[in-house]
Amino acid sequence: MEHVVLGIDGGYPLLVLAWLAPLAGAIALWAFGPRVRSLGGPIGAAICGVAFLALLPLWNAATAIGSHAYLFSTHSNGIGAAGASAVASYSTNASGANAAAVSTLAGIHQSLVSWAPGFTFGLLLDRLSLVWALVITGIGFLIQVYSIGYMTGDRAFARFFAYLNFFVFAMMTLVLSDNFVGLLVGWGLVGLASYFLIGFYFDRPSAVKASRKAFVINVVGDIGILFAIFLMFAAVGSAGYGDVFANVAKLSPGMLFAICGCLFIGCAAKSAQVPLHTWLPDAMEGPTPVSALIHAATMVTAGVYLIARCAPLWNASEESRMLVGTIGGITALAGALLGLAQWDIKRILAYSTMSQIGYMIMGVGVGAYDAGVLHFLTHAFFKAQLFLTAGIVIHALADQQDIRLMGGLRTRQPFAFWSMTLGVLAICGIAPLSGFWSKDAVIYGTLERGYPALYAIGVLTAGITAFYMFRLLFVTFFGTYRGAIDPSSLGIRHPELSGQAVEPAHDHHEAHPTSILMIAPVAVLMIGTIGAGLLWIAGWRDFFAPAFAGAPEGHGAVFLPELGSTILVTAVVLVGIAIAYVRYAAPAALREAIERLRVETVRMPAPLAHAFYFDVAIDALFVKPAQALGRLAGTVLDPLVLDGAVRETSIVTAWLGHLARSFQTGLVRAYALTLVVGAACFVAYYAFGAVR
Amino acid sequence: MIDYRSFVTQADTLAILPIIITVLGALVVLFVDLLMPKKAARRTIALGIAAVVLVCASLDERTLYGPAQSIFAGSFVVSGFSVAFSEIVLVAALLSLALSAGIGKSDQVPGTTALVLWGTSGALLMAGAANLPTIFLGLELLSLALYCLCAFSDRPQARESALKYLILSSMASGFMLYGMALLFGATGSVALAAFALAAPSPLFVLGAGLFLVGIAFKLSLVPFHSWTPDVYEGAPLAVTAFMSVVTKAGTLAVFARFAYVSLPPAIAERILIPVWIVAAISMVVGNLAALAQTDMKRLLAYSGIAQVGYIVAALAGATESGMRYAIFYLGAYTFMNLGAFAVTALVARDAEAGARLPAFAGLARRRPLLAWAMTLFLLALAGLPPTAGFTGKILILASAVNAGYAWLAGLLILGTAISLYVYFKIVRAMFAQVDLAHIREERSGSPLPWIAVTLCAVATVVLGLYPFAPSAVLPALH
Amino acid sequence: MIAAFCILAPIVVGILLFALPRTSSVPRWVGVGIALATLVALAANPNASDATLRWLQRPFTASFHVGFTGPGYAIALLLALVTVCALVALNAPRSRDFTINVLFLEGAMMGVFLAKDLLLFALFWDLMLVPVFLTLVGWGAPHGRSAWKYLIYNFSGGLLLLLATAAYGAIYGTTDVIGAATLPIPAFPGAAATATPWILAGFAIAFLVKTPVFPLHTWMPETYADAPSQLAAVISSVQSKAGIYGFLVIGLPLFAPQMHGVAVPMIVLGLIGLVYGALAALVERDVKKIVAYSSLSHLGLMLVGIFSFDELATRGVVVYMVAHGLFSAALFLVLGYIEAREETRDLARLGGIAAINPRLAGALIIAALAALGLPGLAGFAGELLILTGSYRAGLFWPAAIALVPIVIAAAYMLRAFQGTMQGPRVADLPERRDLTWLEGLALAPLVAALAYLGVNPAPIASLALGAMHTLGVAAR
Amino acid sequence: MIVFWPLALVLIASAVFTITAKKPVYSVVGLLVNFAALAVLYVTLNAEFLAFIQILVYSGAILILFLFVIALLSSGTKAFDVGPDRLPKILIPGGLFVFVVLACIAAVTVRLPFVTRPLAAVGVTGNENVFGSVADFGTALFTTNLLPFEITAFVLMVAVIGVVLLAGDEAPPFAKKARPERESIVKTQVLK
Amino acid sequence: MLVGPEQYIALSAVMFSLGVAGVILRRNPLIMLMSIELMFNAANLALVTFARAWANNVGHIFAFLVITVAAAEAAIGLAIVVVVFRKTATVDVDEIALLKG
Repeated sequence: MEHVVLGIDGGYPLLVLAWLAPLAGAIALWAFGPRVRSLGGPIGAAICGVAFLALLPLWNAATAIGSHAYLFSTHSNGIGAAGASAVASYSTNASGANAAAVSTLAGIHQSLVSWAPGFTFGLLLDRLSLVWALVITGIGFLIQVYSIGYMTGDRAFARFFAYLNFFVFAMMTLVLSDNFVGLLVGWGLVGLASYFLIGFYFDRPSAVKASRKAFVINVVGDIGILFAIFLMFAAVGSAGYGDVFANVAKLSPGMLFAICGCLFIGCAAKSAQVPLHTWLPDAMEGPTPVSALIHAATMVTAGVYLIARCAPLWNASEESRMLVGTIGGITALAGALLGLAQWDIKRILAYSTMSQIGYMIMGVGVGAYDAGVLHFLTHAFFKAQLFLTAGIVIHALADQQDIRLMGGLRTRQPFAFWSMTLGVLAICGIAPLSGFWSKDAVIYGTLERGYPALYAIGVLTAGITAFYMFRLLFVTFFGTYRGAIDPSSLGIRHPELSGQAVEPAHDHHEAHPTSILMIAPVAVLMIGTIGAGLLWIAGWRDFFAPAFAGAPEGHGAVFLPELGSTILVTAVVLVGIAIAYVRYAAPAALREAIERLRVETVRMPAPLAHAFYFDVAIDALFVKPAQALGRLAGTVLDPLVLDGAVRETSIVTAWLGHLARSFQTGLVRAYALTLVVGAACFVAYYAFGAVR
Repeated sequence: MIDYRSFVTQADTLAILPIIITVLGALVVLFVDLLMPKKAARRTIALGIAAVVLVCASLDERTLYGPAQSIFAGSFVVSGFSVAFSEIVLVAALLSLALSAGIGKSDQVPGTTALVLWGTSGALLMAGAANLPTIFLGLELLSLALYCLCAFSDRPQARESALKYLILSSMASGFMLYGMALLFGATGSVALAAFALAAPSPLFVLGAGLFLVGIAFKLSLVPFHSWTPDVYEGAPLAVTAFMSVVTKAGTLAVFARFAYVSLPPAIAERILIPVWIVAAISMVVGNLAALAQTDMKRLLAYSGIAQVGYIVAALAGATESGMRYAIFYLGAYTFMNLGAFAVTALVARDAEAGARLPAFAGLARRRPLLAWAMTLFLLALAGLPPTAGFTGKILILASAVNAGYAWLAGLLILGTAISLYVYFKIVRAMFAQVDLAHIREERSGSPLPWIAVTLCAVATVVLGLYPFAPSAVLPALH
Repeated sequence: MIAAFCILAPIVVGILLFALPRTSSVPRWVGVGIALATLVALAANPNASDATLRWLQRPFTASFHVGFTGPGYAIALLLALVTVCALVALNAPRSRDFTINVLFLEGAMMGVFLAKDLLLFALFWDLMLVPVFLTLVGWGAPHGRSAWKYLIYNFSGGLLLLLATAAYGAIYGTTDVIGAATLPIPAFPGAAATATPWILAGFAIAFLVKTPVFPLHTWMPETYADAPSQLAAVISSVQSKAGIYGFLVIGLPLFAPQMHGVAVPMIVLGLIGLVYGALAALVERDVKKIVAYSSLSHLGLMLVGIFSFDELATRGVVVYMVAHGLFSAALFLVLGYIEAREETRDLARLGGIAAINPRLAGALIIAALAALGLPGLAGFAGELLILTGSYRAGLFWPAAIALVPIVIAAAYMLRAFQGTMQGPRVADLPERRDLTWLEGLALAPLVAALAYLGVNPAPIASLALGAMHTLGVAAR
Repeated sequence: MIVFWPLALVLIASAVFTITAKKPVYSVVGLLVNFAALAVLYVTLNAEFLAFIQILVYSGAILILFLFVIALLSSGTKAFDVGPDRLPKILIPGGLFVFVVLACIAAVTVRLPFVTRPLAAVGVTGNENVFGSVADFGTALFTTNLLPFEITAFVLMVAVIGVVLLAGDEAPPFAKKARPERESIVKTQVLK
Repeated sequence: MLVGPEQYIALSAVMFSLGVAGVILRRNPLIMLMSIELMFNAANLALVTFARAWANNVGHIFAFLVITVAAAEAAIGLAIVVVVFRKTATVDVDEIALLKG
């Protein structure tokens, strides 16, 4: 069997180091956390930094464009043969027509292990994974530095960094894998890291519940990918990227759609796409740095990575692009709408994350991979910055997360205010901040590729985004501080519904001064927030052109030029900002802020307040029936029916035993009688039956 | 003029030498007792002599192993087959005597020991009997000895069991005798070997049927089993142990010879089918009735009913190999059954009366070796490894399947399944967590049962696992 | 000879241990030593030659023939490892007697997995039930019914196995067939044609009960819950594999046509068990029963894998057998530690232990994650190979349905973990010491093996391959 | 052969009387008549020695033994039929049914072809060395049937020892007395 | 009417059946023993008849042996009845049922 490997096979110890160092850090910190105590944070951050640095020397090798793919003939029993690249037969002209698609995806490849024929594992670092790997380790490093300040004093300080390191390892596994199984391994492990971190404050029932929910929904996504692997393996006999992509032409359109659909189930769960998004807002139970790293910058964008990675599949399947683009658009809109209704600062950011990922998915879904990936990059910067800033605010306000109980923080926390303002502007897409470039590219990409409906959604969502992000900004930082007033006067009846913990967490429940360790990473992120978008005009598309070769191009005939589109979007965004200003920041609005917030709280439209009833529906459709069936099995079928049958059998047997004993009356004459009856039967048989 | 010497040659005498040893040994026991002073350890001496006698008989029996020889004008046949049964009988007698160190009060022991020896000789006669009078006399010799032995206890149950055994067994003897008369009438001969040559006639079939009724009674096959539980429970433990094996061994020998040698091939299968059926019923009913028993002797009686069903099932189809497996299983049964009796004797407060289930409670913690030995015997009875019971059952199953009696094999499995509860009830009692404070420890003074337990345990395992083929050891028929 | 050593050494040593005082802790360490010796002996001699001793010549030939079949070797390794782990941190009362039982169990189960003769297999099969029964009786809940249930179900199966073995021997003339290169020619071809399906039925029922498979499983939750955890670890991890192993090395090679004939009902049963176990685990309150029901689910998957007759799936089955053995042993051991500390297994009574016993929580979560098929641990590798193979073999719906319980598994495993370890502390739960070093030592090899096999299951998977060549399982 | 029918009548009548008599003594009398008639039948079948033995052993020894035991048990307490008949009544019709079946089968069987063959010729009863004579009997007994004959010795020995051990051992419950020399019993009996 | 072996056998069968009935119907162990004697005698009659039919005196020998055994059995049986009576002061077999179940 021929085995196609993407990338130039070889030994890359730095790559392995970058991959495994966080794992080693995680294990060490987990095992020896109680010993190292406060050193845990610096150690964790340092390891992450090492991983980041280890990647840099690989830049040239990973981005070198090879005009070739490597084909290995492996023994069909395949044990370890793929690793032994020396025996490979080499070909520059692989598999005919698909060679072009494959050959452009060059990078570096490190072989690892083989399970069975078709299941061989290795690391692949090409442009796509390089971008992700750098973001993961880089932002991971920054956020760990931030966390040293944020988590100071927490009892499980070292364990927190163990989890973060583990997450980085898992995410690296996900993006560096050269096959779908390895990807799935990473996919599951990041889910696990996410589970640990969401449930970090595990004595809080809401955190426990949220972590379980996140994990289970992510497993739903996992089995989507699993099924896609079945399909691919049955079709091409391998789960390696190279093998699958080289054989795209052999797959029927229906099969392609099925594969893409199943893969997308995974994306939807991981990247919080409708209808599998419900875990993301709940995931804000985790510490804020976690939300920044995992639930904003990196993990949730794994779906984007997967689709970008599988560009050859999507390129070949029009229906899949339609499906993914549509879901992405719906998610973008739904996230934005739900963002309108939130009061918890982190939940607002969570819904905005969902919305922005919707954009990315829409982008990569319709084939605008470069735009989608750029939006991932810029979003990683500005959303991480937003979260970290929110963290600073929360930290300073003794873990208060309800923006109704904030207000007027502009003067009290100037750094936070400016940082937040910058982030909000970026996410709204105000030129020339990073969000402007990427979002614009995505929105226009849909139009370019012939999806006007998605375009419309994109534009509308941009406006809504501007509104609710500025609402967040205005309510939090403008006006007067409301932290001291009675929550009920703001209409807050059930604090837990607002996202605020009933029993706020732990031992660091007091106002903290903002440490330099928390400010510095935010400052670094600001650079990206401001400047990352410029990559779009600095050769971004060319950089990725080899990776996304064969992507559907624009139809040409577009009724709106790019500049016109930009102006339109900017106008809509400005309208959104204006409405927000009028409602929340205009002097008149500020005067009656408390009353306004109360009314808004009480009169919140029910569908929004209940997040479009997704939770209710999932509960009623899946959870409740499963529990009912389980109860049926565990309390009725097992003890009564199945076991009952056995019990009846034993009862009948015992009864038969008593019956047999009842003939044993102790009366010798009765015994004689049974003897004679037996003899009579014998005699009757022998007299009449035995001989005819 | 008849030369009477030609009817009692040296060969004849040598061939029945084990029986002569046994019979005369009983007389020696009695006479030595006469010569003893009053205070002497009469119990020990009697048992010692009996043991020597039985061992001598057993050793002598081994010399007879070889091709079949017919002696006493065809009354008796000595062959490997008869030797196998005889050895089982002798071993069983030896072990039984060891169980409770003599039967009855100490001044009765010489007499009862003599009776045991005579009963043994009756079974030895049955093992080699080749004509109807010899069968009948051997059977009666055994039975008469057992009637008496059953009554040697002050417990009213023992007396009752003797009376019941007497009445029912005599009645069964009557049936058997009448069957013998009809067989004689149908063939004009009393020699088993001559029957097969006769033309099949209804009279023969009916005679065979009545004969088999007697056989089934002695084997205690359902529905001819009803005497078994009562007699086993009532009789002194050693007697129960003795009769549980010796009666079965002797009767099986007779049955096997009858089934294999004397039936005209044309009708053999039809004549024997009822026996297989009652064997099948025995396997099931015996185990069913044992389910709720708490008295060990009674439980083992029911278990014996089922076990003998298994043994008879081995003979189904009257294949030559089946015969060997039946002998093998009988040998295995001897050890596992007597082992269980021996443990019961050791556990019991009154070794003669036997023990009930509560006496076994917590045995694993009080006397672990005894408990494990008992577990071994019970596993063997249940047909589980690593015991002879397991191997024996496999052989029987294979033989039944081979002979085309798969339904018997199936019922055997059914019966065994039921029996698991019976045997594991005891295992459970021994190993369960109990409050040991409530249990009064009873230790019997005599080391003899311990010897029996050890011998039986070793034999049970070795017979099951020793890598020999029963076919290589057990002889051909006749 | 290595195989014979692994079977006999634990049994002989077990018998010798009776000589030691009842309350001493020496027997336990002797037990650990001998189990370790078997482990080393196995690991050091993967290619040891068979040992044979003639047993029966008639009615069929049978031998004391022991040696390694591929899957058997894998499970024997697992067994030795799990036995070591179970004994290292033994906390049952009367440890000498318990150790003896566990050693008997190890020896008997070694016999099951190393026997290369059907009759010997049947012998050990029945034998391995006895120590379990004794332990359930002696260490389970007083007056509990679990021992009876275990006995009735498993011995009924064992007896059918016995009958089937005898019938096989009677018809084919030999039972020395496990792992044999060539199959015996039936002595009675006519009888063979009629009887062979029935013989398979006998074997299959025994295997199904032992595994167990719906609807023959109801003995299992109670047995596992009632058994002392060390025993539950051994039987859930190793004994439950006997049925699957039987299908693999007896069913597939000896009864290939008949196995194909019953594939559909078997797959359906496996799937029902798969879903049923998962659903039942979702609402169960007894943590040990949750694991028990999860076993039902996982074993159903193995059944599906076997009856897909696919090479990849067969590899997956072997990997998953080992993986399941590792994580269920780890789970039961940890749950045992919890039960020993808190004296309850009820989820409603437990909670928040992680706050004071973080190491215990860590141990439980690793085991639970392996059980729920976390990618990167061995369970996932097995599941993936089985399902991929099954799907490739054309079992579309089974593969699709089998995915659902993976989600449910995540839910119930986390429910069990969080219910015991997380959430607010239960007020009246006593504070106990955290995982001790010994307990950690008991778990460490299991976890390490899970992680290693999760990354690289090829060594185990290739054992299935070796078996398949000798067993003549054509890759479709 | 005309004597057969009256004898058969006597035989059956006496047997019925034996099993139905109220008192055991009457049964003994019935049995006596039965045995006597049987002895005569033996003579009609050329078994003169057996007829003699029949009278001697059965009538002379066994029945006397019965009478002794009846006498022993009837002294002082009521021994026979003291309680209610515990055998369920429905079983008695069953028993009768069985009996009828047995009788019928016996009747049917003996009508089958075998017995219609003519009897083998034998000599006249009473002569020496002819079928049924003492000499004929003795020759057969001491030659071809020597082994069974020898066994009877032990059968009787068992009976003697057994009865002695059983009966001589203890006093009846209503006349309990300690007997000082229990060990002498075996001695005396064996010496007899 | 000619008298052949058939009539003798029929007579013996009837006697045998009467013996069986006696065992079942009577509660007095002595009469039960007597009934058993009837059965033995019936068998003896059959033996003697067949001996005559075949002109083979082994039937006589057999009958003789049976008589011997019957004597021994009667002796032992009566002894057992006596010892039972000593223990329980009754010999009504319906009253002697300690052992059952």
